[in-house]
Amino acid sequence: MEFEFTTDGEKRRVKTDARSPRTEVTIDGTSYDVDWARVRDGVISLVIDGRSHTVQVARRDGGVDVQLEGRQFSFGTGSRDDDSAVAAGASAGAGGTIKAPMPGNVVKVMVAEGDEVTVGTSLVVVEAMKMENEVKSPVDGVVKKVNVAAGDSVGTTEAMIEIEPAE
Amino acid sequence: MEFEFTTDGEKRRVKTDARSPRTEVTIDGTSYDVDWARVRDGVISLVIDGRSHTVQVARRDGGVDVQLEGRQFSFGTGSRDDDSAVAAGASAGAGGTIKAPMPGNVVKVMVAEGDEVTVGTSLVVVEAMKMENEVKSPVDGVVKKVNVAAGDSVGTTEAMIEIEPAE
Amino acid sequence: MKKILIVNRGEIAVRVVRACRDMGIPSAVVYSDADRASLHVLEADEAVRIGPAPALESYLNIDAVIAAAREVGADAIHPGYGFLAENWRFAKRCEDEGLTFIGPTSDALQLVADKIRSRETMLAQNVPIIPGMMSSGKDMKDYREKAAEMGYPVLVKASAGGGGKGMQIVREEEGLEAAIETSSRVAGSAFGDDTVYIEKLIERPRHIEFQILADMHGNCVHLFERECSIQRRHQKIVEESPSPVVGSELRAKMGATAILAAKACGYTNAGTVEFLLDEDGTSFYFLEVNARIQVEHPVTEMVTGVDLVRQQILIARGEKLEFTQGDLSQTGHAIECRIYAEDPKNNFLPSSGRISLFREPQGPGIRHDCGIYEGWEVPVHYDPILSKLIVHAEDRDAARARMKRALGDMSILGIATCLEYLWSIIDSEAYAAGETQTDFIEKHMSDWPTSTASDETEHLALIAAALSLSTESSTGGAVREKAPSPWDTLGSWRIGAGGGR
Amino acid sequence: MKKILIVNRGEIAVRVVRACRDMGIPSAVVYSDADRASLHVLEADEAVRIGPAPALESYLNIDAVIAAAREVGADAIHPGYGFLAENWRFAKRCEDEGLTFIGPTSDALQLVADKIRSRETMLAQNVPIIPGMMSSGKDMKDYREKAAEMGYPVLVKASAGGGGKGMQIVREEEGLEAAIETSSRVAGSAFGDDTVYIEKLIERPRHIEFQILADMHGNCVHLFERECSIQRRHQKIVEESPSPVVGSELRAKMGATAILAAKACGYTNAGTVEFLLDEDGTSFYFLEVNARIQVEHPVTEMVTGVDLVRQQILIARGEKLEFTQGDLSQTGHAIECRIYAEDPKNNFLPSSGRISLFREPQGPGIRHDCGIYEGWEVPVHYDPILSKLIVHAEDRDAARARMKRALGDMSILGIATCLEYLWSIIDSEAYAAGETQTDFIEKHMSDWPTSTASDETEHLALIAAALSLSTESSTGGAVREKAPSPWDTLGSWRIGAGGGR
Repeated sequence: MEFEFTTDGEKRRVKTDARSPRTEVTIDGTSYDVDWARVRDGVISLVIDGRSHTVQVARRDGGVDVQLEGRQFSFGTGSRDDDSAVAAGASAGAGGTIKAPMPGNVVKVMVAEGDEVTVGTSLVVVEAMKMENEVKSPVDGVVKKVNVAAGDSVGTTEAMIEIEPAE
Repeated sequence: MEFEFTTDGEKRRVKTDARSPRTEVTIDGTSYDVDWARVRDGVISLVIDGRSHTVQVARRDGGVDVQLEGRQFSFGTGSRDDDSAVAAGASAGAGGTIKAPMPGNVVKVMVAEGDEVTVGTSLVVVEAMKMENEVKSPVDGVVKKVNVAAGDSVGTTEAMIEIEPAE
Repeated sequence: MKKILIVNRGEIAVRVVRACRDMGIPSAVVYSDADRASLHVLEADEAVRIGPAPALESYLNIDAVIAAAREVGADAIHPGYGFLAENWRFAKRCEDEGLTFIGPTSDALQLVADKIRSRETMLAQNVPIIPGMMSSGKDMKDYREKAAEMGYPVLVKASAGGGGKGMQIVREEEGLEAAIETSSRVAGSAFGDDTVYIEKLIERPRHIEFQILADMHGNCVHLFERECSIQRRHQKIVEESPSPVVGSELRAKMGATAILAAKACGYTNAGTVEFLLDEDGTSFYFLEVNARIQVEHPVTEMVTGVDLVRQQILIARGEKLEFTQGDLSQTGHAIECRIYAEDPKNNFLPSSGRISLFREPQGPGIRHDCGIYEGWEVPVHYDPILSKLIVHAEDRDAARARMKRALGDMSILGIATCLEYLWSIIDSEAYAAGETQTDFIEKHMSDWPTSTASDETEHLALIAAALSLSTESSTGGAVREKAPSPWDTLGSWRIGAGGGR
Repeated sequence: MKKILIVNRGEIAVRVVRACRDMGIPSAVVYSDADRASLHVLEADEAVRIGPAPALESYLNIDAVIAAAREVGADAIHPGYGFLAENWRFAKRCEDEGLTFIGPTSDALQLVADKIRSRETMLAQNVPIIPGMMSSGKDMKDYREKAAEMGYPVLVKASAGGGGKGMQIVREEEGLEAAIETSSRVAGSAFGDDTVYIEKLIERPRHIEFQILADMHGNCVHLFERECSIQRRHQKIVEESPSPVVGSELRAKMGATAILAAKACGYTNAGTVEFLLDEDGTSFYFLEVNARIQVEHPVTEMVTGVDLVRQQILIARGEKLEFTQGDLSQTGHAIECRIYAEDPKNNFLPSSGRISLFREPQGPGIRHDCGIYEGWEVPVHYDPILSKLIVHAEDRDAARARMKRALGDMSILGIATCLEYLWSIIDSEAYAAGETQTDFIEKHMSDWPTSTASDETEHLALIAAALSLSTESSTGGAVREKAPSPWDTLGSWRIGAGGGR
């Protein structure tokens, strides 16, 4: 079986035959002789060259989260959920569509349709977990649409504000 | 949905519509207004009349084990696994076939084919978890077959000794 | 007490439920609509829905709380920390309704909530306070004169303030006016009281606080200090007892001062007297009284063996303290780390979502006061504290090592947490050296994360990810299978594990 | 020390792994084929397969252990308890191979393993011993004379014995001969040494033991007593510290005697001096030295704040004790319950199988030294101890209450355990009154289980079972679903939870 994971924009190819409790795993050409056992859902025991590692693995949309020995990793997988992952990652960067950085409640909307904004103009204040966060414009442009009002609950996927970027 | 559970030989009929987080559950004619949530696999939260109960439930062959507030229950279900449950329960009682009371290793076989035995004759010593247990004959009769020898591993389902009961 | 209603949520509500159960006192919790499946509801004897998710309509709704107490037949209320814990109007309402408020009297609460009145009270008892104004200024000229008198830098503070809200550092006279205006405006909208005053700024101080217990018969003891200097966003994240810099002489002096301060306020029940200790470690100043059980109370419990929540209940029931100052001692060293749902790589922005995997650290000397479980959805409505990890060991070095191990053994996947960040703090040379002034984070953690994972660790993560996914797909999804019995697998283990050796 | 090899399994191996990690010392464990997925392997830094499942071919195989130490480059061995822990030949082998055995010297081990030599050694130091023979009898006449001299009832014991094996109570002369023959035969086959002797039987005694620590520089301290009187099948199941009947005067006297006994044996490292205390609580008698870390060591750790496994390692490394007798004190009260895979309703027959559900109790003052996890298959090859639940509280009543709560909050499904039985012990009036003589189980627990669950509790169990099964069938099996987000469910919680109030 072969998997492709992305981490920090780089791709890693992992090849394994998981059917036997002792298996060879190859990562981009480096091979490991792995004695492994599935402890429970999401917990994998590895013994490699006498070293014992217990690793936690949890799926998420578009990838897997992994934790071992106090370090956390987030790998992307080439699954069908990839689109949403890309979209979420782009929320801050890609111009027009402004999404909430985290799920929360809209405290204040500071722009109206037709307003001109520049990079750094405060658009919306979203409150979550007792902390207020100003969402600022990443682009210069004109506010095309305002989809939220004070008091609304928002997730991280819907567009709160749409901005027509200036040329 | 209706379930039939057996406990200490008695039957209990439980009727429920589990689709809503607030549901009526009826046990043999007694009704409860149950606000429930599934916490994780095997853990159910019940709030009934303001009282909060967290209950652990685990499937086993032929039934479910349930634990709450320090008490443990074992209910039989009318599933296809029932036969094996009945068979296991009968291991000590029903004449001819002698099974191990627990999985373990045979330390000593004290009878041979053709031996006459009476109720209480020691047949086999099985050792498990540093404890030796003498398995004794539940009937008077003649040893028909000896299927184990010292050093064998045994489970709780296979016949170690078969006895032809006396008339 | 017939029954205690716990008006809180998360780890502290769970903590109080357990204390009640340990004491054989029935208890009930309240929950908002966002918390039906939260741990405090699962652990409770009784649970009452109190309102919708927003705290103002549930955990802060005094009428609803009183109604809930009536509904379950409670005769006492434990407020935990936060929410209504230090609200003197709520305490007064309980008193009027004949409910025992497990905490100080509403009079004491009202006094300690007012920073200026507190300072006056302390001054009258010769408790050292930070040099500064004893009332708000008459006008801007008055502020300017007072500031010049005590010398810059100064601190503009809100009289009703807390959590750093409305606090402004002013290093030169020209910034004073703007700071006072901002501070006053923020305080007005946050606390409904725009009174501000000026104090001398103590630079690079340590935050040292003394736990006290006072019964209703005039007995008061202190349970030694906690050092809680390490803070981000004006919130503590690492606490310990003893402090690495407080010696026995200073400890005795500060402890006696804490008792004096508590008595001066007519304080009863459990409370904390906060001090600033200057950079030299010689002069200390009264800061405020925290009139509640503190988030960091477990470190005191670990070193003294005293159960503070139990003592709160005993005191509220009218009992006399069972011990005197001489009976108390500190054994070993305890450290607490607060585990928040927040992203240290992104300005500590809080994080919500489903906890997809959760593993707690185990072993001797480890205590985990926890408000979460695997599969739980962290709601967006409340404070992002998830749990508190506390270790106890023979000395500070052993406690540090144990905390590092415990943090490394803890897993929370699915949301961002500060676990790795905390590990780096405890691992740092500055922490090892006890250089835990309040500027710790800006001074020692500004370049975090310094190191990235080794290739080897990343490869292990990739191996586990691949094996985990391949198991899933071979069984058609994350189905929990029956584990094979040892009889089934003896052969394959033998092949698997024995080959190379 | 460069690296410690831990030659054990289960909870104690996990305990030692963590101690090593806390101290920054690399460690490795050994495992048999039955233990590849056992917790001690999962928690270890390194793991070496040592042989097939039977202990004689793995954990008791000295050659294999030495080879494993060489393979991983260990220079020290921690034996835990049981298996090779008190085997002087193994300790000697380590000494010969230049490996540090973390425990006493092989000479001390050999001495304390021999009951008759131990008694002689104690007698020479005026340590009180149970009246009885100082050597095996010349012939049956000799035994008969000695027994008549000390007066019946008497106890026939194997010199090399342990765990009650070969022990026989004789109440009248006519049973003596048969008892000596049986005892001698059992001892011969169990220990390879058929030497037996006779002691006076102390009726209804308490089992009081003192923890000691002795370094290699002549320093020795005791860490107070543990009472471990409650036993079934000659094995302890409930232990506590302090003892409910030992006062400070007796404690000081017994503690000093324990130190005397340890020094007389040339004992170093951690050990336990066992005494019998008579029914009156006035006279005590030396019983034996347990030359290992004990199963029940955590109760001492909880009340003293000393980490005994850490101290074992420090002592083995040649360090001096960091504290003197005067530095040590007992704070609060600790109780330990041993959780065995066994069926109290069926003569404590051990139980094996898969743990289908596992929930650990949580909260302040609770420690769980655990060797299992959910989904793990309990193997049939080893001792059925699963874990140890330890509580610490301000006093004995608070500790009892906390232990009851902790036992009630713990769930192990899929195998039989003694959890409910332990709950009944702790809940009993006899236990509350401290009537914990060694006949506790036969005297107070013979009619267990006394009560059956109420109809209401059974109904709750049935409701949960039905709801659990109906969820399963609606999703086509026990699939772990993504929990709905609060946004998805706000509406339904509102409807669900708010209706009736």
